[in-house]
Amino acid sequence: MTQTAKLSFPHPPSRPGVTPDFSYLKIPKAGTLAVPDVKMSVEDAAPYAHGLIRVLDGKGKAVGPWAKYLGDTGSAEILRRGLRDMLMMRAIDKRLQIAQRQGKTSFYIQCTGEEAIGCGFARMLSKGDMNFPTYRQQSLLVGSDYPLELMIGQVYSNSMDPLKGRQLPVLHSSREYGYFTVSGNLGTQYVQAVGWAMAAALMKDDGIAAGWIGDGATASNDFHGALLTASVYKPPVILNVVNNQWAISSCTGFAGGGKATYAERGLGYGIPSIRVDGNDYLAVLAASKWAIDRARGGDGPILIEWLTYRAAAHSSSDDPSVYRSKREAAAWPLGDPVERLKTHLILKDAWSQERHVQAEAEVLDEVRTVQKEVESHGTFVDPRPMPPADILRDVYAEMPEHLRRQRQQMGS
Amino acid sequence: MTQTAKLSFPHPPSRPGVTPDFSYLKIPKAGTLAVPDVKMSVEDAAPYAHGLIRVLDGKGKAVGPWAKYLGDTGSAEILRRGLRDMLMMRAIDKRLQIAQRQGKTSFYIQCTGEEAIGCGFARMLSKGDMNFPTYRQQSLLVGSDYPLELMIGQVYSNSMDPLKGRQLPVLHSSREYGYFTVSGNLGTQYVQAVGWAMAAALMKDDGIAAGWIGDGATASNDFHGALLTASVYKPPVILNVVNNQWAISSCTGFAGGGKATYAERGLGYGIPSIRVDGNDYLAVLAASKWAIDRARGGDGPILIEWLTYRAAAHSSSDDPSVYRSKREAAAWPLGDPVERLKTHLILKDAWSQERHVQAEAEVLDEVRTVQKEVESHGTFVDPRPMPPADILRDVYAEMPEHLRRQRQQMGS
Amino acid sequence: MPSMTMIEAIRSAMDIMLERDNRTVIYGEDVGYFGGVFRCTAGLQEKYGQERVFDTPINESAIVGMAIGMAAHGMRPCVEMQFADYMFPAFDQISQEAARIRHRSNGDFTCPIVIRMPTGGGIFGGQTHSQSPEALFTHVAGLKVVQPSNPYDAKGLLISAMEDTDPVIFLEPKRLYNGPFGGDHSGQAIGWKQHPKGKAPAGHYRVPLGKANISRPGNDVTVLAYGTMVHVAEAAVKACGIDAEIIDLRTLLPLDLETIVTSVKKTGRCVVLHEATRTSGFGAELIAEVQEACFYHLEAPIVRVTGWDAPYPHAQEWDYFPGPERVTKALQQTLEA
Amino acid sequence: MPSMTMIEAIRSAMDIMLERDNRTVIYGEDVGYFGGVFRCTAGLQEKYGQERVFDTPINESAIVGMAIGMAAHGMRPCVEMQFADYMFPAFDQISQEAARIRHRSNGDFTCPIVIRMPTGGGIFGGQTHSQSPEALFTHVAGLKVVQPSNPYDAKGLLISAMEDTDPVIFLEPKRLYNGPFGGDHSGQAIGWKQHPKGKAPAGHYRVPLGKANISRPGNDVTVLAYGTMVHVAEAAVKACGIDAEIIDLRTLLPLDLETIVTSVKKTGRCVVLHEATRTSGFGAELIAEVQEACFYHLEAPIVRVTGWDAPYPHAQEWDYFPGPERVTKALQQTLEA
Ligand SMILES: Cc1ncc(C[n+]2csc(CCOP(=O)(O)OP(=O)(O)O)c2C)c(N)n1
Ligand SMILES: Cc1ncc(C[n+]2csc(CCOP(=O)(O)OP(=O)(O)O)c2C)c(N)n1
Ligand SMILES: [Mg+2]
Ligand SMILES: [Mg+2]
Repeated sequence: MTQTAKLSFPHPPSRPGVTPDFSYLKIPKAGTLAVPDVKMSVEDAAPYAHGLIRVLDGKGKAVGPWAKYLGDTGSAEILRRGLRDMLMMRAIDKRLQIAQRQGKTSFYIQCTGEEAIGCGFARMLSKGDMNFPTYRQQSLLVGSDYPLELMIGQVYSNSMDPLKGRQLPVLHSSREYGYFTVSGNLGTQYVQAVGWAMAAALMKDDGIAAGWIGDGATASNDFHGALLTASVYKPPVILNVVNNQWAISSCTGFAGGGKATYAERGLGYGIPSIRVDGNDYLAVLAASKWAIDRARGGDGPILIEWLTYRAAAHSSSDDPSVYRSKREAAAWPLGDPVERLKTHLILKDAWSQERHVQAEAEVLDEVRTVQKEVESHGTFVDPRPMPPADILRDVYAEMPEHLRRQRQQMGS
Repeated sequence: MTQTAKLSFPHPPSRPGVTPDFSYLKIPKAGTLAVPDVKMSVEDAAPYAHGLIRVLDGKGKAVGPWAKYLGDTGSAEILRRGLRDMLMMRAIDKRLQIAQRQGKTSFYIQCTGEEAIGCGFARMLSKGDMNFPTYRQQSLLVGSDYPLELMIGQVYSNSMDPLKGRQLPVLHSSREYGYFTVSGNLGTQYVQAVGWAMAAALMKDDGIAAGWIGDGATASNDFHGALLTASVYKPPVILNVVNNQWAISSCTGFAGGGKATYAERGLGYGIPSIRVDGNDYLAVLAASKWAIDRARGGDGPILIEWLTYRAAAHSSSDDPSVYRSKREAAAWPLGDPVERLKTHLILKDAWSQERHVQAEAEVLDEVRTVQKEVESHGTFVDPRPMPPADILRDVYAEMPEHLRRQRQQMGS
Repeated sequence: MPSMTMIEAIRSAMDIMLERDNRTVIYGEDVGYFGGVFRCTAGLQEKYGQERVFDTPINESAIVGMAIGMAAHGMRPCVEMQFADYMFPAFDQISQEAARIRHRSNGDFTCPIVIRMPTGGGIFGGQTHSQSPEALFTHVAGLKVVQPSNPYDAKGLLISAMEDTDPVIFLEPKRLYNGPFGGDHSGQAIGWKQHPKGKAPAGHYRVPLGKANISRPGNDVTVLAYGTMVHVAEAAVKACGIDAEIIDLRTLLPLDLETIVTSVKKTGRCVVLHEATRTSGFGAELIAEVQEACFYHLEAPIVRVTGWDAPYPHAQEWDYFPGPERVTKALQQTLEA
Repeated sequence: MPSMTMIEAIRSAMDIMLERDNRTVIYGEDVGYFGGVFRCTAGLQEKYGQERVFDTPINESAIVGMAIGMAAHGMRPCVEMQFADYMFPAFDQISQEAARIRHRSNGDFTCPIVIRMPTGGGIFGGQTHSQSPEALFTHVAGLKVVQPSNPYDAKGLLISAMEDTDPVIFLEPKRLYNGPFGGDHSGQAIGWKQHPKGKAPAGHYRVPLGKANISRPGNDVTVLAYGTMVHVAEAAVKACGIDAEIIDLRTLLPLDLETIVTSVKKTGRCVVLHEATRTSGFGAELIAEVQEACFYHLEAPIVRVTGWDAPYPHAQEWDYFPGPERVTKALQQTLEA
């Protein structure tokens, strides 16, 4: 036999100057999947792991069993709030990205195109539940009514920052709002979510945990540790994979995406797994409600792959035009979450183009006002010194002798 | 909703005094699975990942398509050599376990019950292929005709030890015999096997790599890293999972076994995966041949789950009667590999009880003779000092200044 | 006071904390039903049930990762790494996560976990059952690092660690589990029954973190040691008759520098011992601090007696181990300098 | 000689080795098509193809694990950790595997790999884009640890590392990528074009591993530094006019102790600098060795100027960084002692 082994390298949907090709994704029609029992076993999960839960069809109509399942949760009122959440998220991203460009902060990360996921999921959670987010899940905070001044303060690292400027912008933390302190290291928090959920079960406190991870970071070790321990102990945890097709410049193929779905990865661990159109706010609400009910009800862990697209740059340090076509976002087959929800509400006569434009202006105004107030406490172009000794606080509950000596050396 | 989330804990097949129950394992009949094309895709692999490739039926007859596939490889001559390999392995284990009990070495690990896997797999490999074994794959060395005095010398850590006593007994190393230096850390070498296979493809040298891991160690991080990178780059690597039901005192359920098979774990990564009766020497030969042909032919990685049973203690430091019924091995539904092959050969009129007894005596004698010779170079009860400075050799290619200073301090 | 081996003392600490504080959970590889490969948790699952004491998959990173999540929620996990050598996959969770949760969240979340691990050589375990990685932990701000040298301290320190609200690395010198060990590997091991520190109260008590213990007062030279090396130092000093002051550090981070400095200022000489490899071992940190604080009192260079800069060998274990002869030589050299 | 930034110098070394030795492969996260988040590998995939230069999944442990397998087979992988902060998941593969393959197989297998990683602060990266983990590597026997401070050295050292047959950790001070940096973060960054070491031969040359460089000769005090801190030391010395001898270590393991000892015996005083946290940092090792070798020549305690024992903060980056004022103060203190 002659050796024909050759290495294979994943291909992205596009490179600069190349027409985007998303044909590796099979997009089923909206409304085709039934709503399974919340007790769904892994054996019954295959169609949900290969398929895609979708509610909004191409025209913006809510169709199929998951639309019905939503019931009151799909009311115009709730959906308008959802739309407002997403507009708010987009306004925050826009304003803070500009602030970064103006040198007012060091760094920013937008979640453009992915707003529906966090905004919708958070609305289905209860007080006491805990998210273990990545840097791109700030939409969970918006969907939890996290005070805008804290959210913006964190990004400016000034005296309004609840984290005292210790963390990189967007690495928020809020126990009260169910947002675990975000790590800069990818993957690590996925298994911490499992631990939190185990504690919730052991302490019988009625809470659940939600782990969050990007498609790229599913490659990290702790993704495996999380799926494995969740499958062994079956705590009330929802393991979310936000598959936005890119990890900085690497396409999702480098995390094994494109061959099997990420939801199928879950099946291999014996974890029931579903795949959801993450750009469809109604699908997000429906699937979140179902999964959260399931987890809270004691039916064990579940994995949700959210199919979406990272429309913006990876971060303020990134320029995606160097590695992908500028036309990719437009070619993305699941569209834009804001546009799709807006179309649906207009179709339902519960919204209008005029009200939309007005709402956009309103949220932008709200953000701008808070931003101004926060900026008055200092920005990177107008920094207000903080006492250096703050660096040494909270390293331990009580400051040990050697840190006291260091504080002295600081002269403070 | 009231909280009903409760943690789940895996159950072993037995505990001391409890009747063993292997009903979590569905054992299909021998001969039921077809031999797929070596180019089998992951979509077609499901029956092989859920099912079990078996050749020998309950009476010891070779049945079904995989028996036919074996062809000349299933000749009486080859099978008799296989039986001899397994007897040899068992004799080595027996003698060295006794030597450990006599204090002649510090530690030993037997592979009783799992001999067919390594003995058979190695016979299908070619020169230049490389195994990345765990501590329990010494049967690969027997199946590669590794010199007995080296194998035993390593365990005695004396001047006959090719590794100069540096490594714990059974952590062999031999480039020539395709046995990568074994690590005491679980899992690490699985992904190294992927790297070796990538090099083989890049250097176009016609070789393949075989990673080995225990069921318990599939829980380790590098299991994930290996499956993922194998699925991304598709190098000629065979990822073997030796599922022997136990990891020291923990049942395979703690590694997620029992829910999905380990082979199904592979499917979740898009890797074609098969499950094989590891106590059936003919099935081992057939599946190894098929998988090795496939890998060498350039059709990418494959995962093999070998279903077997750890009949002996975990190691010489372990006493399994504390955590499992003494009757478990007897209750194991796939029997004993030596007995099964012997029965088959006798059924075929290619072997007899007398020849078997004689062969057992012969190999025991061979081992005893070599063992004696090796022991004459020193044992733990009769140690021969080695120069302390040997400790500092091979830390680097050239000994740096600070190690020279330490050598001086040693006074040697 | 009942006699206890180190193993029994450690088990007793966990038993008491399981009893007193229902936030306590104990887990790790083979820790539950079996009671741990060194038997430190034997009987605890039977006594407290599977929800309090349980087995885990072989994934050290997940063991610590889960503990962080549990601790953030409000529990008090005390987890075992089967050997310190196997903590490396968890080093990311330990150093980048556990150590920083409090700081980076400005106290919004905390991480009260204890990570126990058998450390050091002496059982012919070769390079992956013998390592002493304490120096690595002491480089991580936010961790506490403890290493007891006897049952009394082990129990009291472990209780303190389990009551602490910061993450604590608890290193257990495996060579001491069943008896003190002065470095004479040829002779019989002496059991803890014969040792004064082999007795400990049956109930709850604390040995505070961050406080060293002068295990032998003396005037001529200060010996800094922890774990097994405390006993090696004692044996060496006893044999050679040098009037050394032996300080058992007990906690490496935060370090009880005061006790150390007071001693070195008195003796004017210092020898530092550890089993870990020499370069960038914790001995380096000790020397750096001592020479800075005691420069004008030092009459000789501070020397280190450590493991060699090589993987821990299997057969040549006792050529590697920094035994009493090497310690004695270093003491003499320091006194003659 | 052409001008080069640190990035260009590093890229040039890899380019040359890809050209000269077909066993060379280069890979890591975003290293292939994109050319690395710091652009160190820009253009190399285009030039040498996907089989020589490629992207990887986000799994640092697998990146190193694959390299070990490839290297054992006979290749020469040079891999990138996107930030030194992300090497922790790979620390097991680095310290327990790569470092020991040769020793434990008695030379039957070897592990010639280079692991590059950007290190240190200075870009407002917060606690996970600023760390300096060099001390951890120097505690591992079997590794070599290198950190250049300028383009000329970076290129020559990287070529030596890639030609070495042992595993080499190659730490790249990210603050120096685009220009030298003396600690004045308020001012304009000066490009490498203006710096004498910002020129390097276009072709192949080596700077040997294990040899320090006296970057500024002097008589009154020896400053031991590496990476960014070399420039901070130079700036401080220039400003305060002290006649310090600054030694740029270049290789931390194996250490060029001879050069250090010769200098300290001459000056009688020593200050040690690094950006990493203080406790158990590499400075401790330097002090331990220097005080032992130069005890009778020392006229003052050796002091360290380091990062504080806390996570690297985002906003207070420059309160954390051991800048020229702190260095100057330490020099003065040492001279006055
Ligand atoms: C352990 C670790 N390795 C590498 C990085 C650098 N890094 C930051 S984000 C990123 C890409 C992550 O992609 P993905 O998980 O898909 O999330 P997305 O950015 O698409 O939301 C990388 C490689 C990191 N933060 N942590
Ligand atoms: C990283 C790591 N963690 C823990 C151990 C301790 N240990 C050695 S063998 C073993 C059980 C492994 O079980 P399995 O993988 O099923 O292999 P088997 O012994 O059954 O062949 C454990 C936990 C180790 N060697 N390495
Ligand atoms: Mg992504
Ligand atoms: Mg097993």
